[in-house]
Amino acid sequence: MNSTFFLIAAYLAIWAGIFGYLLVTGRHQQRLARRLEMLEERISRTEAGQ
Amino acid sequence: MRSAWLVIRKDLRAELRRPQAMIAMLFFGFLLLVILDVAVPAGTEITPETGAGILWVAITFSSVLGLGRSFDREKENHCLEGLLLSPLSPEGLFGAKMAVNCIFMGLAELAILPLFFILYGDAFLRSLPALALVLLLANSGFAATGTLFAAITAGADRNEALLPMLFFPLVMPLIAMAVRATGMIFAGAPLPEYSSWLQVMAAFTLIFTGLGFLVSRHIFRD
Amino acid sequence: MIPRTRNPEPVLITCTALLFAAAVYAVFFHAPAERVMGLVQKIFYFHLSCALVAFLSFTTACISGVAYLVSRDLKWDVLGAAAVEIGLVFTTLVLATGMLWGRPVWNAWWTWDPRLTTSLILWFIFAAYFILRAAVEKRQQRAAYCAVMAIAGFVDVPIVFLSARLWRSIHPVVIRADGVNMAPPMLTALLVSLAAFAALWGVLLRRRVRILAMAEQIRILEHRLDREPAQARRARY
Amino acid sequence: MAADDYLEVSGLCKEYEGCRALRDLSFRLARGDFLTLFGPNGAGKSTLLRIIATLTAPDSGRVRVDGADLEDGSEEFRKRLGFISHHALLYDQMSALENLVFSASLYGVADPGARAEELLAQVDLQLHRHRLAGTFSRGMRQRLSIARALVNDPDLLLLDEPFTGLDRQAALLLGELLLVLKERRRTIIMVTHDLDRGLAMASRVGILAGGRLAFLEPRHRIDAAAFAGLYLATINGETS
Repeated sequence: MNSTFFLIAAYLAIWAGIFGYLLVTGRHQQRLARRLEMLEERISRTEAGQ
Repeated sequence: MRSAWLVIRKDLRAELRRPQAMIAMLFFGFLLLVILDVAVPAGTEITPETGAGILWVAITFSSVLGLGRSFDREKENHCLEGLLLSPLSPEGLFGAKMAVNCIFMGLAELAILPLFFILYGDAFLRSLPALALVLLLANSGFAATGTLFAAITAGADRNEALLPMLFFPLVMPLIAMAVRATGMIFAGAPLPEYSSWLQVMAAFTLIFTGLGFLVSRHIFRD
Repeated sequence: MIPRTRNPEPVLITCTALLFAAAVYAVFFHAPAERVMGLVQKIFYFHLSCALVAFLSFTTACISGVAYLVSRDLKWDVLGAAAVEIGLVFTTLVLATGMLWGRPVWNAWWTWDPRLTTSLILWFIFAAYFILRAAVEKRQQRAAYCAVMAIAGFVDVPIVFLSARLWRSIHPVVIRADGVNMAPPMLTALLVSLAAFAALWGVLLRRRVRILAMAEQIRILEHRLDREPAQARRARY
Repeated sequence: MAADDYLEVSGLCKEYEGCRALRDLSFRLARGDFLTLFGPNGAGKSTLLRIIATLTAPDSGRVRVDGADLEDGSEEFRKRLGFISHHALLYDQMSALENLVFSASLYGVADPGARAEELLAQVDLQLHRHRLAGTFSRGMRQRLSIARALVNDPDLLLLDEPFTGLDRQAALLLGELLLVLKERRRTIIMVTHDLDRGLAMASRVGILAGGRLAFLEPRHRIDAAAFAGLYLATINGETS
């Protein structure tokens, strides 16, 4: 029945949407966390250097 | 209230002297009416629904141009701060600008309607009084939402296309209801038949006028 | 400081995953296929769940908009932005699944069904929210404008739905799938998937808020770094 | 709050994009005080004036004028407020007279027409009363914006670096008008870099640096000659 094709397509769409969003936000979070640590470390170095 | 009336008078006099908003609205309204004629199969008498659709597309797009200009004069030399410094309350300023927009849209429609009847057949002429009611409701709804988001766009950096992007999705229901009601009016339906549409339009106008007054204090003060 | 210890998140994620597994089981194995439409009706469970998440998000955005205007505390702005983003993602899913479901049942990709039309217009409104967010620099002004947009968007929903329903009343009323009364197993499948998506929403919102807060923290640190060397130099001379 | 306090600012804080423009700023002014505030750019001077003028909302802290808190509604206060800033606040498409009549009626002045004429005379612009403000030269615009700011004969006048960029005639005129207001015991806060002009008219002198009021003394306790050195020292001390 071709309607199962649409069922599968719909579920794929939902999984793709959810996991895609989780993946993107996860990677984004790691990138920001690394950048935050690097910045804090530079701040503490300049404050110590003063 | 009195100072709000002063702002209205000031805007009308300045517009009379240099009609920036009115020219844009009329020119664009006429242009659209002519261009939309393409959507009508040549030589056939248009149905009421199509006629209503064409009329409202022309009115909506010309209104957006007028709404976009509502704070232009205040942005020259930061005159908006001059108004905020005066005893005029932000709510009063919002009300004044909304009234000015209503007047401008009304005037533009006064000019667009005759051209519409010329181009698309004056069979719809007999429905003028009922049409006036729909126009009034739609104008106030557009003015409430449009003034609110024109104030926001005035605050954001120069971006011509920002207002239509914010304005159209929100007024979509108002346009749909106006087109539906006008279609029925053109088809000669009596008032009770399309009164539910008018009620929804009235609800929209009340809600967004209220919202505009409530948040104006936050929008004008940074 | 941003609590970067991630202990609560894995627990939340595993619990959401479990709920999802239960939901998939309930939908595919527990609930019977619907007589009229057959298997394709199973899209409905997750379609409605996505709609629930979108609705939860836009309600949160509206509430945090009002809270920001009252308290002027930027944390509400961060919450609002996170909520709107999630709402937009799930509204897209609602539209996608709606069309995929409509195609076999009504052999048309798009029917002006009041709920779908409402989702579509909502999608435009909250896409415009992000366009507005990108157009304003000053944080406090941007927060106030976005708060107003979120409130206006949310307030518009009942009117959009009402007008879409009125708009349709001319067309012959098509039998609507969910109007069919739900067999008990179907209902449990629906409830489980709703719960799973609500849990997912919680996880996504928490994560998005932390990310936006981190980004803000980075901006402040960078700002201080730009000024730091100048003052350090002057003090030495 | 002492009986004769006209303006009381307490605990004002304001943060823009991560940097703190005002840090817990507090001071009091009696009626008729002329406070001059000096300070480097970005010290929060303009922010302070904009908060008092209710144009900007502070993050925290309060401003009380004549015993009334501005947060509970400032319409009465704004009736008695004057603000001269870098912006002319004039409508280019309206004539000088129309601009003044509009402002006068906005402030509820008894006879706007007469008041406008009187102000035009004071700023020596009667000949150009019907010319559009947009066609005015720089000097004439400055004089017209000074007239506009004084249209409601304000009790409290805020000036944000008023003398920068003024031509000779406008500067002389502004000096005279400020003296007149001082004699009428009006309260004035002037923010400026112009050390000698600022010291000449002030009854109290303050230095704002890094969002804090680093120095605030009555004028008679300040030695004008030594003030320049004191000013530089305070600024360097404050912001390191």
